[in-house]
Amino acid sequence: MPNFIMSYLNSKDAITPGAAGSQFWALVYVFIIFTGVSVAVMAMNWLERKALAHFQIRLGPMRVGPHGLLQPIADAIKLMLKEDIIPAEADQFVFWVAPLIGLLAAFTVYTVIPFGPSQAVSDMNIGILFMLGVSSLGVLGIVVAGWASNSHYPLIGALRSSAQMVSYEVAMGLAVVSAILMTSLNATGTGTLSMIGIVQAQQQQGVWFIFKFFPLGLIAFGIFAIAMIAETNRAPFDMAEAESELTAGYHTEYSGLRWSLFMLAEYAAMIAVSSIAVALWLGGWMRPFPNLLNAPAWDFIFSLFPALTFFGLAAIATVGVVRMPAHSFFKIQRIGLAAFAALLGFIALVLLVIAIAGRSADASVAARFREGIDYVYWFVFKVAIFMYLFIWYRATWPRYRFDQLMKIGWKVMLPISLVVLIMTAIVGVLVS
Amino acid sequence: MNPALNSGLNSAVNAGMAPVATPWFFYVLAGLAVASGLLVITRRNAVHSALALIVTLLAVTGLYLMLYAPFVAAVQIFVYAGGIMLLFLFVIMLVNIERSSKDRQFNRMWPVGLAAACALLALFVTAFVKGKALFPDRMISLPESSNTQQIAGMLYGEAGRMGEYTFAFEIASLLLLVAILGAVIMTKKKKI
Amino acid sequence: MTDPKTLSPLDLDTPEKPFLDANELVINMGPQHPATHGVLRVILRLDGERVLGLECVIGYLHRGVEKIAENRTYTMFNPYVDRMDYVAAVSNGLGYCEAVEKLLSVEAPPRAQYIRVILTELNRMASHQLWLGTHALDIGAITPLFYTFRDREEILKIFEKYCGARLTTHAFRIGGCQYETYAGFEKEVKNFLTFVAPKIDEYEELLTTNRIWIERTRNVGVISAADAIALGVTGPVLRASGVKWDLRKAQPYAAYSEFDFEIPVGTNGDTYDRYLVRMAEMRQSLRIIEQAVNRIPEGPIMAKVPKIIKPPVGEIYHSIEAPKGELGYFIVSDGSTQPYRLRVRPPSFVNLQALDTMVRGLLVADVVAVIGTIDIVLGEVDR
Amino acid sequence: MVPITTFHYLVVAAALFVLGVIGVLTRRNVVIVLMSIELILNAVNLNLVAFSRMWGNLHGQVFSIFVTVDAAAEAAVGLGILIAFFRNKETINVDEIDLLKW
Repeated sequence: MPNFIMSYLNSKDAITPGAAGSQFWALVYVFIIFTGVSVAVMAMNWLERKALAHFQIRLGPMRVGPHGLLQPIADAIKLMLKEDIIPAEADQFVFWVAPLIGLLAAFTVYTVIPFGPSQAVSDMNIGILFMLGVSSLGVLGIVVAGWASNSHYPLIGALRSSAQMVSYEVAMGLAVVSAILMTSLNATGTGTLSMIGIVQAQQQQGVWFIFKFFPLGLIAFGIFAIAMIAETNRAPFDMAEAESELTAGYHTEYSGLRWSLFMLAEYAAMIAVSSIAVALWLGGWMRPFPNLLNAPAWDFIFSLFPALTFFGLAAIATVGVVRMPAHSFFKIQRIGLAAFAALLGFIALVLLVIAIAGRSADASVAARFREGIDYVYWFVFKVAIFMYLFIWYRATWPRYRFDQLMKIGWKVMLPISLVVLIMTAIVGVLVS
Repeated sequence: MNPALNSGLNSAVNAGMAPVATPWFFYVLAGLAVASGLLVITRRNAVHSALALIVTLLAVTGLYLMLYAPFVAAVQIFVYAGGIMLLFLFVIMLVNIERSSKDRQFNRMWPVGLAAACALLALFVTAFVKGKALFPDRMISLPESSNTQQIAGMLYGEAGRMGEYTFAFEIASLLLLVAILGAVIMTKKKKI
Repeated sequence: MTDPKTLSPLDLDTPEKPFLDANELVINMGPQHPATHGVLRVILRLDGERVLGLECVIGYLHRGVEKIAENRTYTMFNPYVDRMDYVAAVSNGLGYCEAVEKLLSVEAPPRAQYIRVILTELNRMASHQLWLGTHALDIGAITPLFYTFRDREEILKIFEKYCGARLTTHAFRIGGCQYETYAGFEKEVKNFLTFVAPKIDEYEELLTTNRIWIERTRNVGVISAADAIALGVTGPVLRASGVKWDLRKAQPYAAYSEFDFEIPVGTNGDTYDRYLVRMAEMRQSLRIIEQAVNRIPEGPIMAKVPKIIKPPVGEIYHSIEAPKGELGYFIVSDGSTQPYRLRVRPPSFVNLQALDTMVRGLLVADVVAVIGTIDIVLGEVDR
Repeated sequence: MVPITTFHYLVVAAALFVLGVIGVLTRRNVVIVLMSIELILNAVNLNLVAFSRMWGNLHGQVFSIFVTVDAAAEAAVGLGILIAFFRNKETINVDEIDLLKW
């Protein structure tokens, strides 16, 4: 095999392809992440509709595929086939380019998300700054979309959402800075902005930053968790697309594929900000209790989790197969769901085999593969919790009014995050 | 990608720096920057100009990364592309651009302005042609991984010592404060 | 900055000042807008997001109900009234039937009156539930809608079993009721009472102490008692301003004088108080229904009414407390089989004119909340 | 391929600078004039960072951060003036801003 493929695989130290300079593997990672995120967005779409439906005592999509599993695909096809409408008075070029800006910003962020110590496209020295900066570019897409539609509601929606995102970025940034301050509590006293470095700092200090300097870390995390909902324009801060006030906000005039690009960008941004929260406060790729339960046996037990999760999903699907009414109408659905269950079971089996084959802690390929899967699994697991919370919030809470939102951002979150930042610095100096 | 280049990249890794500086990237980014810079000053519609300017800024960000200045690049994205351009777009939406885009776009003195700019260009060209020999033809690789820490050291000082630029940095923050206050006061609606 | 409270009658055609100077803009909300509950069109004049004033443009659902009445006999017109406030059709029917009965000087037998009370109160529940769901949806809480619709379904099932229709029931006739209750009616109503009481707590759990809900509704759309009376506002909107005025107590009709219930009143007259008043009213309705079901007398359900209704020459105004406020019928009879003139005083229409007073100086988002809290039904506003 | 030297960066920066100057001198729309100023500042920044690389120290980069701060302040004040001006004169053309007082 060519050198440029193998040299990265053969290198012994865990390093990201970007840092190793392997452009081939960087591209491979980019493709994997792109597909992964697209699939995650589709799954999230299905999950949101299903979970929201069950919150609201209804069933949600049930027709397209068993339990509506194929609904996102059907939706995607529908949206792609829809007529592409550009309003007559709209600025054609800008209207066309606006969704792409949002999408690009949302996806570019993924280059520095640390799924594992070497499971990221690149480990930038300025990782967190890059993430926050690029994700703040997404607002340009929204503003420009609202303007290009040449209509009142989209413009108001765009101005609202950009004002909202800009003001919450301040509190968000301060919360992030207090987490970065915590990374500097090491021997040399220099912190890091690298995403991987931040997670490794938590590893070295033996504590997730959410529990560091209790309750300072928790408060900073809370501020970030609130600000990230506002950043992604989700309920209860979904002023930009407040249906009852602005019909659909900045994307009122959009339809079809372009609209779906906005949705894709929104969900991708949700996953991205959740990843920041996970990496900064929840220990990133680390499994629970890495220093309390650190025997190799525990390593092995926790490495079974990915397989168990998929076994659980397969079991749920199997229950679905069994409970499906015994009517010939449901025959195809039953076969489909059974096949899906089998697929999940197969994945679980593969994961189980990998977990068992790679249980030794040496640097064999299987062991490295097992480790990689563990890292990605725990990271995705933590992000998935946030995704569920996003849905939960939406089902439970009414919407804030715009001025109240601004008031919270500037008069509550900003002072608290400043105080937390200062307190963190003081406590950090006193401790070290 | 040829193996020779790749081995060069690998040696770059060993030297402890990332191999971002390939000529290809430079030409693409530089071309993008200049082309969209041209669009900025020629577009009729201010929003188009702003979008072109964003492209220029991002291309220049890429050039910064090639120059081993990741922190400046991050600041460029954060402050310029994210902040200042958003401000520009806000203002463009507030002022009535439809009328101004139908107006005459260039002022009456445009030939003079163009001539002056051409003179400036000529000056640059002369300076570059005559003085090319004066530029040392070297590119020193800066340590990228500690770039942020070093800049922080210069701005804030380190190990109990004031940084070289700490005072200037504080003055700059004062300048920003004054600018914010000025902007707020100027744009505040007057009580009627 | 102009104080919106002092603004003269609106000139909504063009903003007086250039766009940027005061950020004044005129926008059109509806008639196709998700938050205007049908086809209400609201022209808003805004200063940024602050409302300087608004004008309601109505009539998109006008069907000329009052004119139709002049060409129908009294009996024939009865089903038409259901189509006005279609979420509280039973109340409409009750008001109309009682007005004609008053004109004829007949009185429905006690059993019929009890059935009327039970159905009307059930209908009040259904109306309030629908209001709660849509109002919460307007403010962004999407879940209560489905809870209320689930429980409203039980009421509609009872209606369907009683008279065959779910929404436009046409349950009552002039002189009493057409149908005797079906077997097991009392039991089903009682079952419903035990079913729905915890559900109301469930709605309240989601909203009453919810911080966002309180912030969105408290001190929003305040209308003082004096203003409310001056504008002719009635129903829960009036009571939330602290005026204890309920026609069921003030001038009892049907069998209401025989029941023990309270009139919930608010203090501030804001959106939150209106919400609390309506929630309390739902509980009072349960009380009334329980008493009525337990004490329902035996006997005929129809008074002696001539086949062809020909009221004597004269005029009558009769009003009842519909879920949304005072629903009045003014009928002028020229002695023929058809009303000479019939005029409806619909609560939604009258309450809607308080909208302008309520929203001045608030934000656009509040307009939506206030439209929701007035609880309008466009079928009744436009008739 | 020719290796990229400081000179290359200087040429790009000079091109951006001249474009900015043309924009400032010829356009009527104040917003675009302000944007051209941003172009000029960016050209300067690029030069500074390129020189920083050439000399192998970070002073140029630090200086470019100061320039960025300056650009932010300039944009805020400039756009503030623009809005105040637009409110009074309802125009955003520079050649109509020819009175000291109105």
